[in-house]
This record gives sequence, structure tokens and C-alpha cells, in this order.
Amino acid sequence: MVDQPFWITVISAFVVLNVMLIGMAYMTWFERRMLAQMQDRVGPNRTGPFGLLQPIADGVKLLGKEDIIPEHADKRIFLIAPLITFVTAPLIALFIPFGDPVTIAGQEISLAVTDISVAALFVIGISSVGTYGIILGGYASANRYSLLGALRSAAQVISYEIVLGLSLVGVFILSGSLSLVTIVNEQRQALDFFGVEIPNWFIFSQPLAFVLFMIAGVAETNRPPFDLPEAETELTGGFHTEYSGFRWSFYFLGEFIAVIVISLLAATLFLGGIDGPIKDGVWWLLLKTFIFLFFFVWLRATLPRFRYDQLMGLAWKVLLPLTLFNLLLTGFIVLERNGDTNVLGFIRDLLFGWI
Amino acid sequence: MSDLLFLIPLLPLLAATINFVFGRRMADAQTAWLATASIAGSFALSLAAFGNQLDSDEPLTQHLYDWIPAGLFHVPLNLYVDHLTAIMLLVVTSVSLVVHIYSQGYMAGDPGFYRFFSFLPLFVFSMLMLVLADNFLVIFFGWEAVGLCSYLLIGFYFKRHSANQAAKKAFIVNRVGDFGFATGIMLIFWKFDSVVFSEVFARLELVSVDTLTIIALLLFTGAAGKSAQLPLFVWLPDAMEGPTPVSALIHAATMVTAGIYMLARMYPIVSASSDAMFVIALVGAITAFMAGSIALTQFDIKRVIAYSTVSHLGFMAFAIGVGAWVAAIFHLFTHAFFKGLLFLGSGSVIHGMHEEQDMRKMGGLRKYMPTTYWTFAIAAASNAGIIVFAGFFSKDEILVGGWLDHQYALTIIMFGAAFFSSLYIFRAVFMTFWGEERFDPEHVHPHESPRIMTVPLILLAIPAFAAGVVGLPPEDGWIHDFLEPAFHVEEHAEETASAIAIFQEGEEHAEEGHHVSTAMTITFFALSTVLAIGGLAIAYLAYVAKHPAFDPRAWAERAGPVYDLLYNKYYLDEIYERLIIHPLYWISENILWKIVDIEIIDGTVNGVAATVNYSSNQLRRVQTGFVANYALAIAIGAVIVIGIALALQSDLLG
Amino acid sequence: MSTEVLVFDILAVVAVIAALGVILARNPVHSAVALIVTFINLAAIFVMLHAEFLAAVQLLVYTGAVTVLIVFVIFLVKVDDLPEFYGGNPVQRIFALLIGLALLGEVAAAILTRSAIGASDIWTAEAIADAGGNAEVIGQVLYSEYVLAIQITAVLLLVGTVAALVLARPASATLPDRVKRTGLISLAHPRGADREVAAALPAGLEASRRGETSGVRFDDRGVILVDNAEAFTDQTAWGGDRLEGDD
Amino acid sequence: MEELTATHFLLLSAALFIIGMMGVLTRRNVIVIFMSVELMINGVNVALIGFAWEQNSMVGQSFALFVIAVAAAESIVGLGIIMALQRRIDTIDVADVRQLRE
Repeated sequence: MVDQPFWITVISAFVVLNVMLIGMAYMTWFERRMLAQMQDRVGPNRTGPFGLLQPIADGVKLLGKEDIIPEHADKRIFLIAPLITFVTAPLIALFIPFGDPVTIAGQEISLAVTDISVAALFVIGISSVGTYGIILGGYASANRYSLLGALRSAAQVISYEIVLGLSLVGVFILSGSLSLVTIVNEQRQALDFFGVEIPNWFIFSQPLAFVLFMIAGVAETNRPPFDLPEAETELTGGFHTEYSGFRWSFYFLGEFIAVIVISLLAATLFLGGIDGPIKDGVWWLLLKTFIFLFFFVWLRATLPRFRYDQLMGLAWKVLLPLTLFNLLLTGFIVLERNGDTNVLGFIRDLLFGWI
Repeated sequence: MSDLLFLIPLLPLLAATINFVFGRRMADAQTAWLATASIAGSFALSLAAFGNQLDSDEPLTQHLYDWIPAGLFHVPLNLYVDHLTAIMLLVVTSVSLVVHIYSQGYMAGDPGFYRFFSFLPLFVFSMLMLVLADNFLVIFFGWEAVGLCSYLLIGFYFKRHSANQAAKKAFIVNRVGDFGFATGIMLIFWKFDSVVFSEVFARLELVSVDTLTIIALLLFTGAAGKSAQLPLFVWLPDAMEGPTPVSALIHAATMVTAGIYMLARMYPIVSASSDAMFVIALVGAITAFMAGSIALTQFDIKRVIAYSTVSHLGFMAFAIGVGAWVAAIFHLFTHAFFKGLLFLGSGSVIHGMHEEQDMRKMGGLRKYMPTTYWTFAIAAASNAGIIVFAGFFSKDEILVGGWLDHQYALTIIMFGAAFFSSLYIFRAVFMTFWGEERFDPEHVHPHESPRIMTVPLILLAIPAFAAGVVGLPPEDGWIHDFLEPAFHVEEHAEETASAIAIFQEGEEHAEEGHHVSTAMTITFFALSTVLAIGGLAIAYLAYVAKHPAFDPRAWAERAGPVYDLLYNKYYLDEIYERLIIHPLYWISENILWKIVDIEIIDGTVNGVAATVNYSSNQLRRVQTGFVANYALAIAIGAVIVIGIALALQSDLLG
Repeated sequence: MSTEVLVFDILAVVAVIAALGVILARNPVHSAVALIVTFINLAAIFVMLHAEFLAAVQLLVYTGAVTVLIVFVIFLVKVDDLPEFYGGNPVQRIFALLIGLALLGEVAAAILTRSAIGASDIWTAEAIADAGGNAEVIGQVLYSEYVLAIQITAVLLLVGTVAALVLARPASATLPDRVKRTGLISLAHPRGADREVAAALPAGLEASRRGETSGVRFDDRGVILVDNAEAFTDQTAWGGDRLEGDD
Repeated sequence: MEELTATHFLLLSAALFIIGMMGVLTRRNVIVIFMSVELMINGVNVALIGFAWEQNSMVGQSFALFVIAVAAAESIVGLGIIMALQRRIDTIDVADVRQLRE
């Protein structure tokens, strides 16, 4: 861990959060443009070159809109709820290592804003707090559709959060740490794969966990094809039916931040983060993240929405058993590799141990 | 080997459990073979244990777990196999195995088949635990468990009133003995602070001979109950209500010898007290004589054998009493085979005669059931002590032991008992298998039993005939060499029976041959043979040749009151009825019920109940049903408790 | 006053105020929100106490799972329909207040006069850092000294899960109930009703189902048909509601 | 109190515990009572972790972890009971649940 004064941490946190906000703003632009391309449309291209100023125009528009509060709404909660989603999402970015520590003016600065030993757990914990934005927002709207959307969303997020968390345990076992910095550093070693040197990215050693993580990540962010909470055709917008103006934009932006964060996490946890073939650095991380972002958009453009019972069934009956299996397998292989046990001995003990 | 000891009792227990739980749904053959296979496994392991002990003086032990670890009272559950145990293991498992096989034929078609085959292995388990015990509590556990199994199996035909009565009788009479046994164990724990055999035996010097006498007599009370000694033998003849294989296994070969085994196991305690030894010898001798004489007059074939069992148990007790320890175990060993065989043979007869047990309605059966006849005859010869048969050698050693111990009067009584042995058993043989056919040929068609029953008979006939070789040459045979380590501990009391001294010196002066001169051996051989052949001859003359001088009916009339006395089993049951049961009824009714129960106990209970009722009715108002109220009460309690703790801690209260 | 104490004071005061909010709020949802705030503050305090792992667990388990469940249950049991039950009976409340104050006084006295402090163990902050961090150390302790307890806890959780399933199962399963339940599920279920149940319906019952009382009936394929929109919309998607006049 | 000491945490713990206790004692809504119980449990956890911190020990943290696990199980069952209560007697008002009196 890098020993640095508190104020540097504050500054770096400020920088990261703002970068996240900008990234999120342009994520909207990116998504709209990509969707348009995929659907053989043009997309927003009027505001600025390639429509690059579109997010700013949108922001101005949303801020200028009226902030409507329904009559029977639980007013205080109605006001707070969007903020919960909006605030918790980018917090996760603070745990992600954006590079090796750099030395500026004799002061060593960590490019991971916080490097605590249980960072990965905090990531999951904070994302679970984000759920409250949805639940409470749906509840406070005093609207049946909103409540239904909120409940669906909460059930969905909780279910997939279990899959998300457990799919990471294999990574934790392999890296022997919950710290994201350590996990990245672990992946930067070379792995000898039948004579070929490949990076020790966990996507190679934990392919199943990676797939599960991505599925759960998509569901966790309420993105298509898992966007049941806001299923327009069924629930007229879900939990944010009653929201408008900048409060609505908080939900909207929170979701995009969550997408970016999940992409960052996937890149960090499974694709080696800042590790790259030529020179390690944040650019590799951004490249990988970008691939995942594209993947999210691609999903939205191509896949139809799941039915709700299918969605829950998928989480509990397919993904969860798979994660547990993956966990079992990983634990077993690690034990085997470390020589803490061996299959033959185990079977022998099992069969003949009583003698 | 040590590690596998636990399997010896565990296999039958498993079989018993499986049969008991699932037996109802299993086919009869499945339950039977499961039980038999488990016993066969135990037998094989027992053979292995025996083989191990054959050339080792080091006992096998296996620590299973600590049964009761309660401070000073520490009872481990250990299995312990020394030479004595090894012999007992062989006897128990081999006879059990044969009986299990036999029962498959005997019990075939019985509606309680699976029940039978769960109780029987359970009995074997209990008996093995008894035999394998290394401390008093475990032996007591086995002791009670075999009692329970005996109860269950005597009352096996629980729809029959007499079976239930007999079961209860066996159980209650045994309780009397067990009371003594338990008291003895308590006394031992009190005096020695341990219930483990080896620890107790090592501390014998701590207590006086008088205490040891009391302990030995208490233990003998238990043995008298289980091994049917006077005055507690009355249950054994009634126990014949159970299925015949049960009689063979439990009430002839194994359980009833538990008392003898236990006394032998308590060798250091018993041998330390010459008074106790004399009492044991006396009781044994009288039991042997009385039971033998009763057997002369009975007509139920199983009862004859039952009294014969009592009589032979008397022999064994006498042997213990005169210090002929090896002879006692030797006789136990041979007796298990020939008496088991007698019972199985009688079972075969009863089976062939359609459940007829009265010998007066038999006769001439030898041509119908030759296998049964020949095996029965071998067993009878063994029982009678005809020379070269197994029983001869073991019984003869007992008589020699008695003589050597200078118990001349008792030994002469024992000669009488030996003569009776021959007389009554051949009486049974001749009445059953010889002479005219007294059954009704219209209704009874005697037939040989199926092979599953005759094969066990043949299997048992071999040791019943030949088991005596282990005691050859007399007084110095292999069994002496084998068992003497078990009866060889430091001398405790000076006045111990001389036989012990003989064994001890025998170790040192083997060439002197135990002080038993060849002349004496031959004399006793001759005497025994004369008596046995005499019994045989008289029985033949009376029941086959019909010699007028030996007409049984005439003799019965001539003996008159003596005959009645014998026929009615010395009126023991009636005496118990008068002396114990009637007064108990009276006390129960007039004092315990009318005064103690109604006035004192009921009064107290009702008074307490009324008080509780009243106060509860008052207290009921506290129960508001509001959870919050209850929580409040808890909180108040917490405040008070913490307050008290704080006050005690601080200096407020000085 | 050091920064640490200041931070602690802020967190603690917020936690206590939120805790008061839990028990004072009239709306259970507000209570739950206050509870979340308390929990998050406590998680932060745990971080101050070098218990990062516990802080994360606090966040995951309490904030992320337990409270979400509570909020769920609040929605499911429809608190708004209940009569006002903000407070208990006044006597009880006064008593409770007094008892609470007394206990607070006692405990505060005990804490402030505390003199006996046990011997220090080996896990100083440096030792923990050397051993690889809080999670590693707690893992070592748990899986060495408390390995049996861990196993038992796992079993407890499993039992708890099963118990919850049993408890949350509908109380009775008589045929009408089954029909009702199946009917309700089937409405949201594109594959239609449970045909076996529909087939097992006695004729009379089916007739009554066809009648006005419920507005729900079965056709001969076992598919449930709804007569009017009331019968459909008057039930919740989570099956907690009943049909009109269906008592 | 210049330095951060265990006393701080113990006082916080006591405060949370007693607030939770008051909630249990005064409220009638089972769910709020339930939340109050969670508060009490958390109070205890603060004390456990505070002691662990004071004594550089891991025992307190381990215990707190077990407390959390047990509380999780308790919450599943507790909420299940609340659901059953609602379904069975159509209320979650403890004042209406008076079967204990019988």
C-alpha cells in the first residue's frame, strides 16, 4: 500500500469521480450512436461534431424540466431515492486500480484511489446499497406500476448479486486476496500454458466465472435483455414512471455509470486491468472497458427481453448452481495444485479410510 | 486384530437392528440369513481372536470410547480378550451360529419370524458384550441386556398366558440376583474407587477379607440368579416356554453360564475369601443334587433337560467353590455343546411329534428320526458322563477338585448328582426313543426334521462327543495350560483353597503333576464310570427291559412322599408363594396402598396440585399476552441484575 | 480533539440519530431507511476499528440483504392498510422509557468506571498488515479456532433458509385453496393453469367459480378465464392478495 | 477525551442497544420491532469489535461475524414468521397477537 497524505486521496477521488461523470455522459452518446448504426440509422449528430455536444444539451434540458412530485408520494423518500442510485454507482470506481503508483514531485501517488484489503467485498456491498434507489423510488411514487417495477427490480438485483459475488470467489481463491490491486498484480504475471507464455488473466483460468459474471453484471445493471424493472411494455417505465426532470436523469445516469463500472470491474478482475502486451497502463484498461461497453450496447440492440419467471429461474436454477460448481472446482484444483490434497489420496481415504 | 474386536459384538447388533427395523418388510429368509451371516462373521472373528490368544499371553484390548467420564467415576468402554474370554467367545459364537442355522428350520412359518431373528442376534450381542467387558459396568450392561433378551424370548409367544408368566417370573427372579450383583458393584466402587477389573484387582490389598467375602457373596447372588442356583433356580424350568432354540442357546449354553463366567472373571475376589468359596460350593452341590433328583420325576422332555441344566450349573458352581476353576470353565465349555445339543434334539423331537412335549406320549421314535436319536444319544452320554464322552472328563475333574479341596461330604453328594445325571438323561432317552410307541398313530406321524435342523445337530454332536480332548490328559490337559494364566494372580489371602496353591505350584513343579496321583485319577475314573453305567443300566432295565424289580411306578409308590416331593420340585414354588408372595400382597394392599398411597402420597400430590392451582390462578393475571409486556419484564430483570452487579462491584455496599 | 475522534463523533451521532429515527418514525419504510443509514454508519465505524472485512460484511449482509428483505416484507404485508399502531399503550411506553434510561445510566456508569482491561493480544495493526490484511487474519482465526462453529453456522443458515420456505408457504392446501392459488399464478403464467387441479375440481365448485362471486372460471382446457378486469387487477403480482368476496 | 478509546465505542454500543430495546418495548408493529432487534444486535457488534480493537484481538471480530451470520438466519426466519402471521391472522400488530395468554 502506498503511504500518501489524505488530501491527495481526496483529490484523486475527485478526479476519478468527475472522469466517471464525463464518461457516463458520453456513454449515452456512444450508446445512441452505436444503436443507430446497428439499426441502420444515423443517431444524434447535430449538436457539435458527430453530435458530441449532445450529452451537454441533454443535461441542460433535463435540468430545466419541472420536478414533478406525485400527490400521494412519500415525499422525502421520493426526493432521496434517485440520489442513492446516482451516488453509489460511481463510488465503486474508487476501488479500481488505474495504474501503478506514480511519483510526482517526490510524492508517491497511488492510482488506485483506495486500496484496502477487502475492496472486492466493498464493491459488491456498495452495489447492493444502490438497489435501494430503485426500491425506494418505486415505493415512494405511490404508483402500482412503480411498486411492481421496484419489487421486480429488487428481487432481480438481489438474485443476481449472489451470482455476481459468488462468481468472483473463484478469482479470490486464485489470487488469494480481496484487494483489487493485488488481483491485478497477480494477473500481470506470465502463465505458462503448454509452453506458450500467456498473461495470467483470470479469464483464462476462470472462463465459466467470467461468463457468469458478465451475465450477472448485465442483470445487475438492469440492462437489456434483463431490463425488466423498466419494461416499458409491461410497466410503463417501472420504478421511474413518476420521475421526471433531473431526478429521472439521476436514475438514467446511475444506470450508465453502473454499466461503466461493471465494464471496469470485468476488465480489472478478468482481463488483467492495466496489464497489456506492450506497456502496462491505464490505456489498456480503457480499451478493455470500451470493448465491454460496446458489448453492452450490442446486447441491447440484438436481444429480446426475458420473461420475468425465466429471469428468476435463470438466476436460481442455472447460474447459481453453475457458480457453486465453479467454486467447488476451483477450490479443488487449488488444493490439488498446492499439494494440500490429492485426488487419489482423497478417493483412497473415502473408500478405505475406515480401515 | 485388536482393532477389529469391536466387530465381534457390532455385527450381531447391526443384524438385530436391521431386522428389527426393516424385518417386517423383508422376506423371512433374508432376515434369517442376515442374522446367521452376522453371527458367522462374529464366529470367524472370535476364531481369529482365539488364534491370537493361543500363543500369546498378552490380552487383546480395544478402547472404543469413554462411556461415562464423570470425574472420579470414569468408565471406559473397552473390549478385553484374554484366554478365558477367548474360550467364552468361541463357545458363545459357535453355539449361536449352530442355533441360528437350526432356528431357520424350527421357526419356519412362524409369524414372529423376523422378531425372533432380531432378538436372537441382539442376545448374542449382549452376551458378547458381557464376555468382552473389562469393567463391572459394562459386564452389568451385558448382564441386564441378556436378561432382557431372555425375557423377550421366553415371552416370545406372547399370546400364550403361560409364556408371559414365565417371562415375568424369569425377569423378577433375576432381579433378586441382580440386586445383589448391583449392590456388589456399588460396594466395589465404594471400596476401590474404580469399576475396571484390572484396577480393582490390583487394589485388593486395600480391604479386609471380610469385605471381600461380602462382595464375593453379593456377586454370587447375581450369579445364582443368572445361573439358576438355589434358591433362585425356579425360573429356569419355566423358561422352557420360549422356543426350543432359545432354550438351547440362552437357557443351556450361554446366558445361564454367565454367572459362572462372571465368578471366574472375579477370580481374584472370590478366591480371596474361603468363606465365600465354601458357600458357593455348598449351594452348588445342593443345587446339583436337588435339580438332578427333580429331573428324575419329570415327564416333560424339555423340563428334564432344564433341570439337568440346573444340576450341571450346580456342578460348575461347586467347581468354583472348591477352587477347581479350570474344571468349572472346562465343564462350561463341554456342557454348552452337549446341553445345547440336547435341547436342539428335544426341539427336533417336539417338532417331529407336532409340538408334543410329554415323554409319556412318545416312545420308539428312534426309527422315525435316526439322526435326532443318534445325536441326542451322544449328548445324553456326554451329559451322563459315560467315559470318552466330553462331559465325562470335565465332570470328573470337578469331582477330583472337590476331593482335593477336602470337601469330602459335598463331593459325595456330587457323586449322587452325577449318578442322577446318568439316570434321568437315559430315562429320557429310553422313554423317548425306545420301547413301545405310546403316541396316537392316527394323529401323530413322527418324522425326521428337515436338513436345516439335522445338520446343526450333527455339527454340535462332534464337540459334544470330542470336546473332552482339550482336557486330556486329565488334570494336566491343554485347557489347563491355556486357562491357568487367567487364574493366576498374586495370592491374597492365606487361607485360599488349596487348589489355587496347587495351580500355583503346578507352574513351578510341573513334573509333580498337580499333586494328583495316577491312582487317584484312575479311582475317580472308575467310580464315575460305575455310577454312569449304573444309571444307564437302571434306566434300561426300568424303561426298556421292563424288569419288575425296577418298575418305575412301583418305585414311585414305594417312595411315596419323597416322590411327591421330587415331583413337585421340593414345593419350592409353593414355599415362595406362601413366604414371599402372600405377605407381599398383604403389605401392598393394607399398608402400601391403603395408607401410604392413598393417604400420604395422594394427599401430598393433591395438596401440592391444589396449591399450585390456586397460586397459578393468581399468577395467571401476569400473563397479558402482550409480547411487549414480556419484553418489558425481561428489561426490568436486566436492569435489576446489572444494578446488583454494579453495586457489588463498586464500593457502595462497602 | 484528534481527527479520528471527530470523524467518530460525526458517524456515531448520525448513527444514533438514525437509530432513534428507526423507532420513532411512523412509517415503517422510513424506519427501514433510517436503519440503512445506521448500518452504513456502523460499517464506517468498523473500518475505523480496523475491521474492514466486517464492515464489508455489514454492508453486504445487513444493508444489502437483511434490510432489503425487511423492505420487501413491508411492501408485502401492506402496512398502509393496518390501523394506526405507532405506539403501544401509554403506561408501557412510560415504563419502557424509564427502564431504558435506567439501563442506559447503569451501562454508562459501568463503561465509564471500567478499570479492568484485558491483556493485549497479538493482532496489532502492523501484525495484521504483515499477515496480509484483515480478511486473511480473520480467515485464519475462523478456520483454525472456530472451524466447528463455522460449520455449525453454515448448517444454521441452511436450516434458516428451509425454515423460511416452510413459514412462507401458504398456510393450507385444501383443494379450493390450491385452485385459488393456482388460479392466481396462472393468470400471470402464459402456459395456463395447472390442468390437474382444474380437472380435480368438483363440478359444484367449478360452477361456483363460474358464478359471479369470483369472476374467475376455468374452461375445459384448464385455462383460467377472467370475466372482468377487476378480477385481474385486484391482485398483486406477488400473490399476496385475494379475490373479491373470496373469504 | 482526546484519544479514541474503547469507551467511545462502548457508549455508542450501549446507546444503540438501548434505543433498540426501547423500540421493542414501545412499538406495536412487528416489523419495526424486528428492526429494533437488528439495532440491538448491531449495538452488541459494535461492542465486540470495539473490544477487539482495544485488545488487538481477533476473537471479537470473529464473534461479530458469527453474530451477523446468526442474525441473517434470524432475519430470514423472523420475516418468514411475519409473513405467516400476516397470512394467518391478517395482522402484524403485536397487540392483536395474544395467543400467548392462553
